[in-house]
Amino acid sequence: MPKVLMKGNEAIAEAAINAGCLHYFGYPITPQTEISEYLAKRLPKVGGVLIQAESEIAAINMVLGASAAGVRAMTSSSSPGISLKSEGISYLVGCDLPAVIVNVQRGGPGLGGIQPSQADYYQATKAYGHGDMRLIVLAPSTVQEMATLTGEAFDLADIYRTPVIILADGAIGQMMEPVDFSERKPREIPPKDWACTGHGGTRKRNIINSLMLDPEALEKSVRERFERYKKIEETEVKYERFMTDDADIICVAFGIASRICKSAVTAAREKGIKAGLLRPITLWPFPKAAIAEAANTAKAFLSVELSMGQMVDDVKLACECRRPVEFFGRTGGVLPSPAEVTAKIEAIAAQL
Amino acid sequence: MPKVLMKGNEAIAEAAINAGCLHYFGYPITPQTEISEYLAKRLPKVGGVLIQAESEIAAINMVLGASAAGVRAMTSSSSPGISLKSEGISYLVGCDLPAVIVNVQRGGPGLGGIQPSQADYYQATKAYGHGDMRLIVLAPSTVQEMATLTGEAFDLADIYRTPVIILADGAIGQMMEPVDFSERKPREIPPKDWACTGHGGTRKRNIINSLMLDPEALEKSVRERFERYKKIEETEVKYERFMTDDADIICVAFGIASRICKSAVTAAREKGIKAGLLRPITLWPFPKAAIAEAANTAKAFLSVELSMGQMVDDVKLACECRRPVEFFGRTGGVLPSPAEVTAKIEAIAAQL
Amino acid sequence: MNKVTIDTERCKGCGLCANACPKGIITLNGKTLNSQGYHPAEVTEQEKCIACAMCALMCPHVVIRVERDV
Amino acid sequence: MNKVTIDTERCKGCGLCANACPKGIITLNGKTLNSQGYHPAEVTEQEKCIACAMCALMCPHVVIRVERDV
Amino acid sequence: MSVVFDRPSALTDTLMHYCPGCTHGIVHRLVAEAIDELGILGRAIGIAPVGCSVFAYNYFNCDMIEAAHGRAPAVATGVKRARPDCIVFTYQGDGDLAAIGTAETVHSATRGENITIIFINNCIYGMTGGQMAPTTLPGQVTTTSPYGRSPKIQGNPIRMCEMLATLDGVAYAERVSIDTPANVRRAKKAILKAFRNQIEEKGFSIVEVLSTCPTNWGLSPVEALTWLRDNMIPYYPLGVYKDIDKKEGDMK
Amino acid sequence: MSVVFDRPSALTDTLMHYCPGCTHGIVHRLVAEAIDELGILGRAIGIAPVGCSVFAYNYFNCDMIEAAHGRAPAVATGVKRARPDCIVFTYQGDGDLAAIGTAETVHSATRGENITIIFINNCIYGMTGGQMAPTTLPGQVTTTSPYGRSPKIQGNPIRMCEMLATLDGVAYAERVSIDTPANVRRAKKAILKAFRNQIEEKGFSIVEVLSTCPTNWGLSPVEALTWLRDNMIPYYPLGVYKDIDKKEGDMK
Amino acid sequence: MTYNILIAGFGGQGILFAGKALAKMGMNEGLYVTWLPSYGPEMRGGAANCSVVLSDTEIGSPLVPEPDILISMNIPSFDKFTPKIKPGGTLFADCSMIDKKCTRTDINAYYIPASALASDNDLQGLANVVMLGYFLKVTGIFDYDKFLLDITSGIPASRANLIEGNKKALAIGYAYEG
Amino acid sequence: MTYNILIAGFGGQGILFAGKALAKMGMNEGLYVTWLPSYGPEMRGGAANCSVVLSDTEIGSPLVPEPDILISMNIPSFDKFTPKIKPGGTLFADCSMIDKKCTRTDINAYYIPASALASDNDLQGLANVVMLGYFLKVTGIFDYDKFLLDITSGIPASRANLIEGNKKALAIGYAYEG
Ligand SMILES: Cc1ncc(C[n+]2csc(CCOP(=O)(O)OP(=O)(O)O)c2C)c(N)n1
Ligand SMILES: Cc1ncc(C[n+]2csc(CCOP(=O)(O)OP(=O)(O)O)c2C)c(N)n1
Ligand code: SF4
Ligand code: SF4
Ligand code: SF4
Ligand code: SF4
Ligand code: SF4
Ligand code: SF4
Ligand SMILES: [Mg+2]
Ligand SMILES: [Mg+2]
Repeated sequence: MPKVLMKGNEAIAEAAINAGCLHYFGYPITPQTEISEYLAKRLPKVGGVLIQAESEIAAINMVLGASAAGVRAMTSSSSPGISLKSEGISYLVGCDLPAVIVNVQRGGPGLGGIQPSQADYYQATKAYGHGDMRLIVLAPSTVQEMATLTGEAFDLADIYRTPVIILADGAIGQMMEPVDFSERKPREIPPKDWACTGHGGTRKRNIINSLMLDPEALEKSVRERFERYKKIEETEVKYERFMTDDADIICVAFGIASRICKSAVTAAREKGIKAGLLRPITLWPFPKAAIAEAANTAKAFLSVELSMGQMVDDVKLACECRRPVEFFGRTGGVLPSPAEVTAKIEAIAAQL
Repeated sequence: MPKVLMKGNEAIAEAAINAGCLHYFGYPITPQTEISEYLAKRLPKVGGVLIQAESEIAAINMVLGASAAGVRAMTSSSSPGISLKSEGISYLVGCDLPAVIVNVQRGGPGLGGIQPSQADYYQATKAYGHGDMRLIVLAPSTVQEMATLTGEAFDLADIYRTPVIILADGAIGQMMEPVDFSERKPREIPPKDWACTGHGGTRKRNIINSLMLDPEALEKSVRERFERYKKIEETEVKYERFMTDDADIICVAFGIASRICKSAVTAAREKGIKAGLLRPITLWPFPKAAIAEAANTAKAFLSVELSMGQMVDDVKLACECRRPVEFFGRTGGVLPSPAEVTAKIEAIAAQL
Repeated sequence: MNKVTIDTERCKGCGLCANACPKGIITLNGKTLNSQGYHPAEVTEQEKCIACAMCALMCPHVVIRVERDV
Repeated sequence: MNKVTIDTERCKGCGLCANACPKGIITLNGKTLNSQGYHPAEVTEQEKCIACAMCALMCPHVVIRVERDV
Repeated sequence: MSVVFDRPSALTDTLMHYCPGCTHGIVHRLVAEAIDELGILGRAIGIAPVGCSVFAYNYFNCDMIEAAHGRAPAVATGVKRARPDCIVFTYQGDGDLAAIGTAETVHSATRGENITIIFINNCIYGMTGGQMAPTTLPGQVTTTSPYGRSPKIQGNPIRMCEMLATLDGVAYAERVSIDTPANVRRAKKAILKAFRNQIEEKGFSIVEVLSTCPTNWGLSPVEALTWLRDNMIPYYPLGVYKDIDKKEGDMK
Repeated sequence: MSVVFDRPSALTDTLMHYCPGCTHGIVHRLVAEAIDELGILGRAIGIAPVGCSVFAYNYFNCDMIEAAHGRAPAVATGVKRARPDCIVFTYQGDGDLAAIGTAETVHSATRGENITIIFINNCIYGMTGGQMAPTTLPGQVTTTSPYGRSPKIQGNPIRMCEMLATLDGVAYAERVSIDTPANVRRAKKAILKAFRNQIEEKGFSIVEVLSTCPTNWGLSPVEALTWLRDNMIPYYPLGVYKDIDKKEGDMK
Repeated sequence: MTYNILIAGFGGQGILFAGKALAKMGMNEGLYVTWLPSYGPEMRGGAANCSVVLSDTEIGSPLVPEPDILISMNIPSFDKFTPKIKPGGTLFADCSMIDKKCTRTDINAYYIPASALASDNDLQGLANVVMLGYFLKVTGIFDYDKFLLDITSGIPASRANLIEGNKKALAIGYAYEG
Repeated sequence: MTYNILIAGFGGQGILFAGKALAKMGMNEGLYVTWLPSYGPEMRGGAANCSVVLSDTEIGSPLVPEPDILISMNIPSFDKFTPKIKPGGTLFADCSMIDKKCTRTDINAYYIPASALASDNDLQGLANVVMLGYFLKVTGIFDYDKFLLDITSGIPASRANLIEGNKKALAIGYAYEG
């Protein structure tokens, strides 16, 4: 298949169709509206359906309905719109329902701005809703990954019966790069015998529910879910290393920030500083082991984020504070230049 | 003033009135509905107004309106209802508006249960909304504190122009204990010259807004807010120590869990184990320095939570992983018994 | 004879059946308590029953069965 | 003479004024570009103006002032 | 002996948790009877609300989904769009449908989603212990309108059927009551029609059922029926508010 | 010389960001004129929506609050309950008021909040670049209804004035247009009345203004006015849908 | 000194009120007290119980899963909670509602037909107060007169008959010889 | 080899299209490419710009704050971005829109009256393609014929006049002698 030049948002949309997702429910918001605009054109041609919901809340609950009915379903939004989905996301978790939820982040808090941001990291990785819960969080850094990880997201969602977040940002959503859709490698999906499809008198009725008034029963269901999380943490961690083997200073960055860091690391190397980059692709499960291992050789870490510093906590926890973990970030939609990051690397190097 | 026997929820309601809050907007949900029921009776008698909103979302936005208009305003809910307020909370932050938001937590995720829980810790302390933001989070552990901290919450909200969360749980909300309302010590509040009250032609018009399309401007506003956060971290940390001075094992617990821990610590002491309790009263700002200091003498920490383990991360970060930090928790609404906690303390002691 | 069967163990003693019965032949048995803690309904004069099923129509807990003698 | 003043620097050249003018005396000046990049509206024959203010009523950017000779 | 009346098979054997005399149970039975009579149990999917009928998933013998408070119509939309051949219904209270779920209700209606909505109007939040509902009557005392609902302060009750009838997507909207056996029979007819409409792909159908909450009204079950008759029906007139099968004049 | 027409003082000097020919600007001016004429600038508080008029806070010369998308009526409720003497208005688009904000709109209306709502219906989501709005006409092409809105799939447009008129709390609901100078004058009258109602504590008043979006309709500003006249007005008839000052018969 | 008390029965039997009365009295006596009800929709007409802790030192957990003292007013709560009483603890059971006896030998069990005594004396709905009277006599935790004053002080004078009823019920319980 | 290109002007001048054409061509040539538009409501009729990076190695940041090459199509963008061009970089300016010259001496500046050329040749709206033709000649980054094929290949046969227009515009720009 030849490569096509596409916006990141469009790549997500096309990849969803490739993954067999024929049900999309969303509400427009910049900078991700292209996802629904693309699907509005394409889905009717492949027998799918797009409903522009009356709100983000309606959209996530439509996803819950469609997913409960056993089909692959997706919604997408940007920061404020995803906040509105919090309750619904928590319900998806409580009901053990697969779903793919895309957040093309923009600057916050509040109405904020519409330029790229990564300041929803805390929300996505710790608490997109009330109660004990985790979500698989995938962080694409190229348009190609927007596509590949979307396919992967649907598989992970079905395999582990969990919502999966694609945590992108305005830059990756809006930019164009070449994409190859044949890169997708579908995984084996267990049958959805739990789905509400009408029992036809041939099986026990299925109930999708998150209510458990008996605390012991509720606790049990949470613990069972956390067993699944453990398995995910053991088997589904994804990350990329870039010049980390001999690195003294390892940048940790995801998404668009990781690309800026690559340029910065290269520039730092040119200045004779042994810099490297560790790029988490799964933000949850976080590549703890990889960072712990890197801490054996690296002298310091630098978390680079489009925020006031959120992932930096996870880096500290991952390396168990064995190394200094510095932070560099720009927020509100400002994309840092590679030079700024290089400067920060140099400053750290000067202190080693 | 004589003590009165009151439910925690009622104590919050009465304390709000004492603090001059005459505007309440909420939507019923167990286990906190007594707050609105109490206020529905009392507010009309003191010239206040309670609006039962059509939803939690409407309620938080009514709070935003009332606060923008310069009056003290409050809303309350429980876990799923607070998730629905995420967007609104982020807007309050983005608009730099004071507000008091009560979460009487129940088991989650999803509809979950209605018994006591602390599993919204992550949400409250890290991300009750999108974007870079923090909230002051107060964790009462007695009905008396439900009252005292409510008064304090209004003051903090006004002084720092920030929403303040009272993070309680079903047990403290539903239980009765004696309360003394004269304990409140009001602080000095800066004038609300930013409020929208109608300019009367006598001043420049005021604008309450969180939209900043220019990333540099948005970043600047976020950084200014984080300066305020720094001040809060420096000056507003509250915690309680219980037998920590010579303790080998220090439990860290808040709210209802801290009471259980007190019993457990006492029991452990009786068994000759030097146990103690450090109880964060402000969950954000987290008592980092106190824990770091305690880590100088303690041999291990034990985070006890009504969840699968959330605050435990903050304990690790606070002591910079210098000491082992263990976790014990029950979730879904199960209240652990002091004996369970004592057993865990004993197990840790056995390994020291 | 027409037959009305009330599952007294499941009855919640609300009295809607009694209220609806045109023949006035259902009463709540103030003496018995079922295991739920309710005084269940009871047909006092079965023979007067006209099998109109008004009682069953109004029973919220669906514990009444009505049969007609044919 | 009646007087219509158009703040051409603030005009966005939408033509709603021209469309509304019963006297047809407003045109968009295809030659000039204002600093916003628009061709602003212009009153061609001021003397024909009847000060009806239709132009101003329709101007979305509120850049028209109408005065009547009294 | 011929059986004149028995438990419908679309109800499970589970004893319902409703309070003594609560008419939620009657409506459950009517829905189950409609499902039985139309022979759609095998392709029915029900959506339970948050409210006293939250456990509806335990009572209906078909596949069931528990929705978040107020979101049942959105969930139903997702299900119906995914499985157009299934018969999808929601069962919702007045707080659920007419307060927090207003947007979902109005928009599933205006979209003309081909679903069936059973709407239990009992003028109160039953589940949470008797707070004011959007449908609470003027003057009615509830725990959050302890001095009686004052339209000046707490606003006016909302008449959903009247409001929804203005929307093009609505095929059928009728208000019924279950205060007498005769009204129960009429309610049954309405519920049957609301399901049949869906089978015939006519679009959005809603049946509003005036129902009692003896517990939170503080009345005996029988008194509650009388209260419903004397207070609710005058404010919420029974009748057909929209039926695309009928002309304007034919209604009510 | 007497000034026949000049910029109202309730508008700031800021150049509005609206596209050339976008009639949002006309409505802004009418609101400002009403504020001037009623002499309420000093006690007016405006609520800006999220939509193209998001920057309304830059244009009105009174205290202003920026609400979250759809929540302006809730914010207005909070303000009005806190400051009953202030004159509180919201200015909202169709996506804001009739989609995401449906519940807030309906409930502020049924509560009879004593506020004024200016509702701009332009059949599209302008701000985000032309997606389908709840009011998008059948057959209308938008970026999310690229094959034309099909009521079967995307549902039917919603007529807010008709729907809200069924609610007891609504004092006044009128639909106007700004496609001609005559209609602009009528719109002005309606807006004035909606503010005067609030001063006189009559309750909830809403003026729906049919407005253009040349940019996303892909038409010139003048063509857009014609499109509005030819397509919107037939679907959204102008007139008074509710006025508690008038009897049924007197309306429209 | 700490008393962990659990009071349990059907909703409508005044279980929560009885607990509150003890807690309020404790407060007035200068004790630390907590009162925690079971709550939830499942209790509609169903089970109701509350935990009361009275102590002269600060109270940790307000929940009483293993009571020193159990007051049981119906069979389900009797079945559920008697096994949880701490060894050496005390059971109070309404034997007009509960037609069985506790088989444990490591606790003290007291039986009083509280409901029957109440209805026999035209004190419908005051079985809980009858029980409290008996509880006072057996435990001697609080002074009878003070307690009587306390539970009746909240009742407005306009409802004098209620005051009388409570007085009578308390007295009957206190006078009961098991 | 990496080209950091910034193209800037008014909305409606085909700025984004020009950038896409370069990126697509780069992709077909096997290069790494990125294209990033400015986006937001502020661009309605206002400013528009896009960053294009063409490189034979993986591309880090797609944003081009300091371009190697700036293509400027109006005064505001000229004022805003010429100071940002990297020393040694190149400026292309539409001098029918911009009535001034760049004063920097450390860059190469090329001027073409692209808009005038377009409208003079009845190619309304194709000033961007005229500019691209000139850009091709000066930089020689891509082969002219391949590029022509590429930008016209997406156009459906039914709109043959558009193909013709593009062809003509590109040729005019390529032929322009500055
Ligand atoms: C988001 C959210 N808000 C509030 C609640 C609490 N809640 C549960 S049921 C209910 C009201 C139910 O009233 P109604 O819908 O009228 O049903 P009824 O119980 O009267 O049948 C409320 C407010 C909740 N579970 N979730
Ligand atoms: C919660 C949330 N959802 C979505 C958006 C994105 N958004 C901004 S404006 C808008 C639509 C505006 O349309 P409308 O209200 O009709 O106003 P118009 O621009 O047409 O005047 C949307 C969906 C947002 N900012 N916040
Ligand atoms: S069937 Fe009719 S007559 Fe017989 S018991 Fe029931 S209501 Fe009475
Ligand atoms: S109506 Fe049903 S539940 Fe009620 S008393 Fe009669 S049989 Fe029992
Ligand atoms: S005032 Fe009337 S006549 Fe004069 S320019 Fe304006 S529209 Fe034309
Ligand atoms: S209506 Fe106003 S903005 Fe439009 S062209 Fe005329 S003067 Fe300019
Ligand atoms: S609380 Fe009311 S609505 Fe709920 S089950 Fe009881 S009677 Fe029915
Ligand atoms: S996009 Fe449409 S509604 Fe928005 S300013 Fe432009 S023309 Fe007006
Ligand atoms: Mg109800
Ligand atoms: Mg619009």
